[in-house]
This record gives sequence, C-alpha cells and structure tokens, in this order.
Amino acid sequence: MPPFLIALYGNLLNGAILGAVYGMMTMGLSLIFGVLRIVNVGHGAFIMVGAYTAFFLFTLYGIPPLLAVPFSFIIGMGLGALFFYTVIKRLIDSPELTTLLATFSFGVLLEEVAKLLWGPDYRGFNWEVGSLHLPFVTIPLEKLYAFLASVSMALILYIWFKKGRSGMAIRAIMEDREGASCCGINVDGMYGLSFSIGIALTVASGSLLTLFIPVGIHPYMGGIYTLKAFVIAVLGGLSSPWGAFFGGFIFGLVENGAYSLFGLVPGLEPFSMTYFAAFLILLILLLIRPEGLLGANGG
Amino acid sequence: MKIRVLLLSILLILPSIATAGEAILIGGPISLSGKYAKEGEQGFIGFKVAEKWVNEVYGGVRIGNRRVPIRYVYYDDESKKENVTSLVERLIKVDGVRFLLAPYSSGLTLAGAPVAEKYGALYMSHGGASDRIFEQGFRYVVQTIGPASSYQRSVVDMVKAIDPSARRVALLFEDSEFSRTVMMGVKGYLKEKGMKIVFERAYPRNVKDLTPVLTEMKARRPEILLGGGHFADGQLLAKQMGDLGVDVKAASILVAPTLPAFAKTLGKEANGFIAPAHWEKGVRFNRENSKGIGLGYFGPSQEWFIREFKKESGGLEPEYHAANAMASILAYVKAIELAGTTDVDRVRDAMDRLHFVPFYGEWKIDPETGKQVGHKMILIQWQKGRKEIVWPEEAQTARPCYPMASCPGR
Amino acid sequence: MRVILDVKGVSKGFGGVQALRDVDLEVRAGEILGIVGPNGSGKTTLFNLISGVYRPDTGRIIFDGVDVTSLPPFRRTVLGIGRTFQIPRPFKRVTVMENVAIGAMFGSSSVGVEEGFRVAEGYLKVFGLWDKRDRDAESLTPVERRLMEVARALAGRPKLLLLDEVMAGMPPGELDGFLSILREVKVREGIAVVAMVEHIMRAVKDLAERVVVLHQGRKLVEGPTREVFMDKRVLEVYLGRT
Amino acid sequence: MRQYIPFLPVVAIYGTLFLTGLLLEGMWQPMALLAFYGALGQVFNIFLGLTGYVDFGYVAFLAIGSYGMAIAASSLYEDLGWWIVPTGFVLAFIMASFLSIAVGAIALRLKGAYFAIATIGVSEGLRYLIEGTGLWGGSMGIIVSRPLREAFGREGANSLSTFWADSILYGIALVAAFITLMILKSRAGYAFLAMREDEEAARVMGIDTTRYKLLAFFISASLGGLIGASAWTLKMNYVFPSDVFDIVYTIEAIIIVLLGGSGTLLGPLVGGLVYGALKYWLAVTFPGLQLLLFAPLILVIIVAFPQGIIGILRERMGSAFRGVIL
Repeated sequence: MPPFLIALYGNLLNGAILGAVYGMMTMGLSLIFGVLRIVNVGHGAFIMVGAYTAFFLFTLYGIPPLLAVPFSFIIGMGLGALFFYTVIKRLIDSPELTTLLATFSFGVLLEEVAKLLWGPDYRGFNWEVGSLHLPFVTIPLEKLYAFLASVSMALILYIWFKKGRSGMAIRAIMEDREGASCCGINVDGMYGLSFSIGIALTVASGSLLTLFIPVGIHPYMGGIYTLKAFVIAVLGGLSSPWGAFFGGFIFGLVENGAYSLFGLVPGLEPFSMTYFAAFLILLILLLIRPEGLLGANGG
Repeated sequence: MKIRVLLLSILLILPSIATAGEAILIGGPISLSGKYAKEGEQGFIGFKVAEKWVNEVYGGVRIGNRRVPIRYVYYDDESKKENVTSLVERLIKVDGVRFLLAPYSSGLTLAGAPVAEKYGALYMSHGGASDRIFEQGFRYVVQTIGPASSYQRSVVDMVKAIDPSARRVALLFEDSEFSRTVMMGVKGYLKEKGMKIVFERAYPRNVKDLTPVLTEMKARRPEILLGGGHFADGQLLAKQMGDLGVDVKAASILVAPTLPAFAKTLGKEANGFIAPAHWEKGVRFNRENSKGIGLGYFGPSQEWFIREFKKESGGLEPEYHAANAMASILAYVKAIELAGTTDVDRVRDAMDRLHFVPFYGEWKIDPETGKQVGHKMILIQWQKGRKEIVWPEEAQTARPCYPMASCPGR
Repeated sequence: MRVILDVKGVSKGFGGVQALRDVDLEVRAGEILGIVGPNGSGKTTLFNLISGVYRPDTGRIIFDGVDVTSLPPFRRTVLGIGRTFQIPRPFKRVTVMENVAIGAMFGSSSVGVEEGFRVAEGYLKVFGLWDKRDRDAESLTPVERRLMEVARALAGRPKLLLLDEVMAGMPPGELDGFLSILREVKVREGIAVVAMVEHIMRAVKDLAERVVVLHQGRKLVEGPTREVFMDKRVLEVYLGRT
Repeated sequence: MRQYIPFLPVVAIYGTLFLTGLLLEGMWQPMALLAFYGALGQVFNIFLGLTGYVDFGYVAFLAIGSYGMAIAASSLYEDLGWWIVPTGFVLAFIMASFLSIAVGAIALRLKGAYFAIATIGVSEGLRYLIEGTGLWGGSMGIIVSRPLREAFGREGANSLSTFWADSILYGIALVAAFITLMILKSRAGYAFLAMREDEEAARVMGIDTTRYKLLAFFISASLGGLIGASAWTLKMNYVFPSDVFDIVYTIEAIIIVLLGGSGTLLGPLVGGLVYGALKYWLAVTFPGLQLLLFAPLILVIIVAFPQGIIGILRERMGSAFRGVIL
C-alpha cells in the first residue's frame, strides 16, 4: 500500500476507537438536552470528575479504570441529583440564558473544588495491558477496552430506553412534554432521573477518557471536551443520545481522516485545520440538517 | 444610587495587605487560579521562600550600613490580562511597590508592561520567556527566566558532541506562542550546525490524540525529535511514541519530562526522554564553583531552598518556576545593594552591571534589551526512573544515554 | 363589491396528513365572512396560510391585488392582514397598553411610538381594557386576552382581520357586547372580517353575512349564512355522522 | 428632552468612575477594569438583552476587532505614524461588522440552543483557522508595543496604553448606552420587546424580526470590535489567538447582563460594576479562592433573582418611575 493510504487507514481505525469514546462522552449531554432542553455548558467539569475518580481508584487501590466506570456512574448520579434538586429544578422552562449560566457556574464550582482538594497539578497514570498488532498499525489494548466499554454502555442505555419502564417514560417526555404529563408520568421525577443519568454517563465517560490521556488530568481539563461534545451532539441531532453516539463515531473518523487530507496541503497545520473543519461542519449541519445526520429527533 | 456609593466605598477601603514603612516592597500579580494556577503556585511559594531567606537568614537588604527587610506583596490575577493591569497599578500606586514581579506567561507579562513603564517601576519577568517581549523597547522590563529561543539549543549541542553523524531532525510542537518561539529559536541553530529538518508540524493546544501526526512523522525517519509544549501534550507525545513504536535516537520534549509525574505515569517508557530545564534539583551551582563569575554566589544553598519549599508548600517538590521565582527576588536584592539605593532608575542601571550566581544558575541581562543572557539551560534525562542532569558536562549528575534505546531501564 | 382576498386552489400537507386540499376562497372588502368546520377541518391551517405562518404547497393567495403567496408574515401584516391566534399569544410580560401599542406601531398603519400609544388608548377603551392598561398581559383572564388580541390586531389598521376562535369561552352576556363592538368597528373602519368558529353557531349567525364550511380539508359549502345553515350536508357534518 | 433623562444615571456612573480614576492615586486601572466590564455588558446587551438570543461566541467580535487594530499598528506604523490608531479603529469596525453580517445572515436563522452552539462554532472555528493557516502571525499572534513606541514615542505609547485606551473605552461604553436608549425609546425597542416574548407572534404583528435581529447583532458586534481594539490591542499591546478567543469573556458578558438586568439600559452597567468590583475585591481579599466563592454566588442569583438588579428595582418601583430607570 502507498504510505498515504496506510496512514489514512491507521488514522481511520484510530478515529473509530476514539469516536466511540467521544460518542459516550456526548450521550449525557444529548440526553439532558433532549429531555430538559438544557445545554449543559459545565459538561467538561463532570468529565473531569470522572477522570479523577479513575485516577484515584487506580493509584490508591489499584482498581483498573474499566472497573472505575460503575463507581463514576454512581458518583455522577449523586452529583446530578444534587445539582438537579438544588438548582436545575427551579430553572426548567427559564430562558436559555439562565440555564446556560447555571450549568456553567456549577462547572466552575466543581473545577474550583477539585483544585482546592487536589491542587492544580497535572496527574495521570498508565494502565499497562499491552498492544494489539494488526497489519500496518498497532493499537494499545487499553484503548480497545475503552472502545468496547463505550459500546456496551451505549447498548445498556439503549435497552433501558426501549424496554425499561422509566426509560420509556423518558422517551415519551422527549417526544411530547405536555402529552406525557397528562398520561400519569411523573414528569418532574423523570426530569431528575434523566438529568442524573445524563451526568452519570458523562462522569463515567471521564473515567474511560483517562485511558487516552496519560497525564491530562487536572481541574481545568474539561473545557475542550465541552466544545467537542457540542459539535458531536449536533452531528447526532442534539437531542438524541443514539445520534450522539454515532455522531461521536463520525466525528472521530472525520477528525482523523481530515488530518491526512489537510496534511497534503503545504503551509497548513493539518491538526488545527481538522478542528476548523469540525466547526465548519457543525455550522453547515446546523443550517441544513438541524435534526442531525441520522434524521429523526427524539429517542 | 445607594449601590454605587456602597461599591465605591468598598473599593476605597479595601484591605491593604502591604504595610509601608521600612520594608522594601517586592511583588506582583500571580496566577493562583485559572489556566496558569499550577505554574502560579510554584512561583508563589518560590517568592515566599525567597522573602523568608532574605529577611530571616540573610538579615535584610544591605543599603549603606542599614539592613532593610523585604516584603512580598501579591494578588491573584486569575490568569487574566484585565486583572493584571489593574493589579499592577494597585501594587505600584496603592501599595507602593517599585520592584514588580511580572505574572506568569508571556502574554500576561506583556499586559502589565505598559503600566510598569508608565510609572517607572521595575518589572521582572520570571515566567514570560518570549524573546519578543524584549524586542519591544521597554526600559523597565528585565528577565530572569531564560529566553524561549534558547530552550532547545543545548540539545543540539549535546547530540553533536556525542554523535556528529546525526542529521535528521523532526520538530513536533504545540501550537502556542511559547513553543513556536522555542522552535523558531532552534531552527536557525539547527541550520548553523548542519542538521536537516525532515519534519515540522504543530498540534493544537489540548490535543488528546497524536496518532495521525506521529504516524506521519514516523515515515520520515527522524533521528532527533525536538518538541512538546506544556504538560499534558508532552506526556501524550511520549506515551504515544511508545504506543506507535516511533523510534528516535534522542527526544527532547518541553516541560513535561521535568515533572515527577512524567515518570510516575509512564514507568519505564519514560527513560531516555530529555527535556531542557532552567533548573533542576541537583544542579551544582555553589559558592565554590561560582568564584570568578561576576559577583560570585549569592543566596541560599539549593538544599536550603528545597527544604524550605517543601515546608512552605506542605510537601510539594520545587520545579524550575519556583527556582526562577526565587532567583528573581535575589536579583532584585543584589541589584539594590549594588546601587546602594532603592531609586528605581539607579537599580535598573545597576542591573546592567549585575552578574551573579544564585543556586538557579548565572544571572546576567543584556543591557540593551533587559533579556536574560547569563542563564544557561540544562538538560535532564530520565534514566532508571531517575531524573538526571546530563548537560552541560560540568553540571552532570549522569552521562547522557544515546541513542535513547540504549537507556538503562528502558 | 371589491374582492380583497382571493385564495386560489391552496393545498397544504404535513408529513402524511393532507390538511387542506385545493381550497378557493374570496373575501370582499367590508364583509364579515364566517368559516366554520369541526376540529381538524383545516381552518387553522387556512388561517396560517393566509397570515403567512406557512406557505401553501400549491395555489396562490392574492391580497388587495398583490400576490402574497410567498411573502413572510410581517409583510402581509404591513399590507393589511391582521389576525388573532386560536390560543391567544399576548406578549406576556409586557403591559396590556404596550401590547396593543405594538400592534399599532407595526401594522399597516406603521406609526411612531407616541402615536402608537394614542391609537392603543382608543382601542383599549372600546374593548373595556382601559383600567387594566398597566398590568402585564399574563395577568389577564382568558376572555380578556382574546379581547386584547383583537384590539392589538385592530390597532394595526388592517384591511382584513382574521379572527381565530375569538368567541370561544365567552359568556353569553359578553359575547353580545363583543359582537356589537366588532360590528361597529367594522362599519366605522370598513374592514373585512373573517371569523373562524368551531361551535358557536349563534355567533356566526348573528355576525357573518356569508359562511364557508370546511370539512376534512375541503370546502364543503359556501353561501349566505342562512342558506348554509339549512344545507343538508352541513347538518350532517354537525349533527350526526349519518 | 424628557426621553434623555434615563441617560443621566449612565453618564453619572461613568463620570464618577472616570473622575475617581483620575483623581485618586492608583484607582485609574481598577476603575478602567470596571469600565471594561460595564462596556462589555453594555455592548453585549444590545444583542443579548434586546433579542434574547444567546451568542456564545460573542468574544469572536472582540477578537477580530483587536486583530484589526493590531494589523493596522504593526503593518502601517512606518507610513501612518499616529494615524494608525484611527485607522486601526476603522479597520476593527469594518472587520467586526463584516464578520457579524456573515455570521448573522447564517446563524440568526437558528433559535435557542442551536444558535448558541453555532456561535461557539464560529468563534472556535475562526481561531483554529487563524492557527491552522498561520494567518496574522498564527498562534504567535501580533505584539504591537514596538510599533506603538515607534509611532508615539516612549511616553506617548505609555499614556496611550495606560490612559487613552481606557478613555476611549469609556467613550465606547457611553455610545453603546446611548444607542441602547435610542433603541429602547423607539419603535425598534418595542419590536425587540415583542420578539423576546414571542417571535412568531411578533412576525404576525408586522415586525420584520430578521431585520431587527441583524441590526442588533451588527451594532453589538461592531462596538464589540472597537472594545477589542481598544481594551486589548491598545491597552495590552498584544494579540494572541488563545488569549482573545477565550470563551471566558463571553461568559463574563452573559453574567454581567444577567446580573444587572437583561434588556435594560442601566442593567449591564450596574451588572458590570458589581461583577468587576466583586471580582476585584475577592481577588485582593481572598487570592486564589475568588472563583470558588463566585460560582455559588452566581447560582444563588440565578435561582433567586433571575430578573437582575435593575429588573428587581423596576418591579419594586411604582409605575411613575418605570420610565426613568430603563
């Protein structure tokens, strides 16, 4: 194979793996938007919490990051419920301005508490599990595990949504709020539940993310993930967790594939250009297909 | 209108931390929160330790036959430029500070410079490495940290000394003002030394996957890698080089390998990585070997500094930000003593003549621009899980291992 | 009489549902036309097509000699089409006075701020809302909201006023008052009124000179009010599904 | 004349800030910081407050304006001398306006959260475009200390950065406030009012909402460009993309507008004062902890007083005073 194609193939494979984690990272955001119509601008801070959880479980107790995921999920449920019942509950149906600011402030609060507790240092750990050697490319196994974990989390959520009682109720709310409230669904309770689950997914994804960033764990690490999650969420239609998951996939592929293409143009920094391309795609999509690449809104 | 009156009165009666009087005030805005909180913390503790040494150990600044204590005054700038200008003015006008310590980063240093210049207060850059700050024609801005353009040059020297045949160099660095200045500085130097740049790419800040760019780089078969930017990206670079089997003879990465966390997370894969540093625990600058260099040695021993730093910080290891923070204050003290007065212009003139050695290494500025020219970068390399100083030869705690693959413990 | 609104063969579908099929409609200057039809007969869709909230799939809409088929709603208002909403949409956190003044400022009259408030004053008094002028509109009762919407639409000096279920829920006493105000304003200002009604047949009988009956997206019957209400097909639609 | 009365408190507050800075030692920069927040709130309010649309990428306009000034200063100082400053402002204005029209024409079709996200996309995308193509110095940015020194001399450049840049900012703030007042008092003000409440109903009322949105977007953005040119390039003397495309400024602008009272004349100014003074006070009193204290405070305010300071004042006051405080 010519070197360009080898590189492209490697990049796409890598993009798919990264994409699954991106997708997982965004599902919570989409769930919350889909149900409560609130954009969680503090998204990244919750990812940070998950990353720290994995870090401490690994370095203090030797618990591998994959097993940290359920722990983070529970912590996320708690945080989500706390945030929901103290603040968000009172802001449902307020103008965007208020909810954007509220979620942002909560994110800042989390960051500052993290800084107070754990200091501003960069931390990280290395989970040595070897590599998988494929023709032309080598994939570290921990990334492959993160990929599998993301896919299974998405599947579990999917099943719960389709079969679980509360999952179905949440789906009903996403489709028609007024309608759902008159059919005996406890809308407020479901808001709380979906908000908590949204946050929990985000925190859990933060734990998986640590497998990709050897020392990127610090209180302010979240910002960039918030922005990426926005783009991915829009790819998937903003209010659909499944859309978001596949949006992550597509994003990972585009980001890595575009690198190879931009690299051919002299004078450009292909890396920055892929980010630029991502935002360009975001704008175009918002204009021509606000319902996302995969079509239908909702669940 | 009540609110307005209330606000103004709050502003006017703000608690003033500094008390005037006998002490010489040295201080500045420092980033205790925001994106530079980490570097800010190091610098902050460095300043506190310096204050302690000057007052308690040294006995105060010698002016004529008096000994005057110093007092460190600071405010948190949240790593934001708007805060820098107002805090610098406050420090000068309200607190009466004439000897300023610029905030961390080249950008914030630039933000405060016009205010310092306006009031004629000295403005010491301990975290603004960009050479361009000193091409702007400021009079009161002087530098303690070494200029960014010099960071990677000693790597070239070292490689040339060990392996004159090495020619193929890859540059892979973070797309930021700082790392670009570093890379521009080394590019000319590489040509001078007859090296060939076979690959040159920047990656954006906050990158979390370097696979595409490393794959591309690998295909160009570089022998030497110069790169990096800050903490997270440098670590990622080192980790993914291992993952993808990118093999070079020497890899020098900015910032990340200077941190203990580098080896802690990478384990044996850390061994062999090199980083330029301003200072490192174990650097051998002391009273004996500094004789004959300018005014000779000044300040506490390295051991004292490390001990006090740990005490002050509750157990943190000092990094070079802390060391050059301390050196900044020592330079002020020495310059004031040399001038025999606290008159700013005379102290500034004295700085042109000042040449001394703190534990941080030589201090001497270019009289024309205020840029630090005395300080030399050292190189550290991880060997068997330990951070060794491998260059320059006179400061070595271990010999460099080259090529990387031969490194003990790798 | 001059035709002020000429709707020619409009159709509109939403997804799989055909809301309107090939409907023609003529409104003459100064007349009151009633449009009746059960829920889902396409009345609101027709209104939305005329006022510009939707564009028709086929057909054309001519207003006062101008083809408005693809004009945005605000242009049609400026040309002289005023409307109310089935579920009133007052600007809630804005005072009643300002609500009506906004109608005056941006309607076909396009007056300045002060003139807008002067016009609003007149209509508030006519509709008996003067005492509540400084309240926020959300504090009004449902009936008051409807009245305010009519005042707001009229303040824009429309040539054609579309009333969407304005009389629903009005107690009989108030209904009579409302009908007489409407007639009076209509005569005074010479505007055409299209009133859409689902149930209150008495109101239509009293008010409308002509009636169009819509059923399942099609025009069922059209004619003078009395004749239409005698029509067998209309009775079938309304009285029973024989 | 009566309609200009609400402008008096605005002039009084900025005047007090200006004089306090001028007369009290060491207060110029802190007052300028307050004026910066006031101005930021004031110009952002013209869009966010009037339309209710949240532009999460607003900082892009300040950034592009600061580039306008930096380009003029760094490339023309040899030919133009001190004329670089007016030229820079013109360039900043033009660049910010062009960007606003381009973005507005596209993004203003979107609503709510979609609009907010699209504008973040514009801001971040622009930054990566500059870094990726090396435009305007790429990530190295532009430093203008030397050009300013060449054009104005040492003293002149110092006072340009430490006095005139701030004074111009006061001017921009006043202009923004005046425009706000003119809008609020005119038909346009009522158009915005109606649009914020119910955009579809407003369109049916005869209001060309697209035109008004674009108008507000354009005014707000081009004034924002002037703020960037003055408060960043002239004052700080440098433009680095990572620094000027910092989303924190957008957030601060939102906090200020919300704190003071969205869509009011005095609100953003009061919000800017409270925000700036509080932050400054916290930074001086609790260095390093201010954000930790600030974040919960914002949450409390949002939950308890979503209408902002001026909003509350107006509610408490009788109708006779409603017209005085806007």
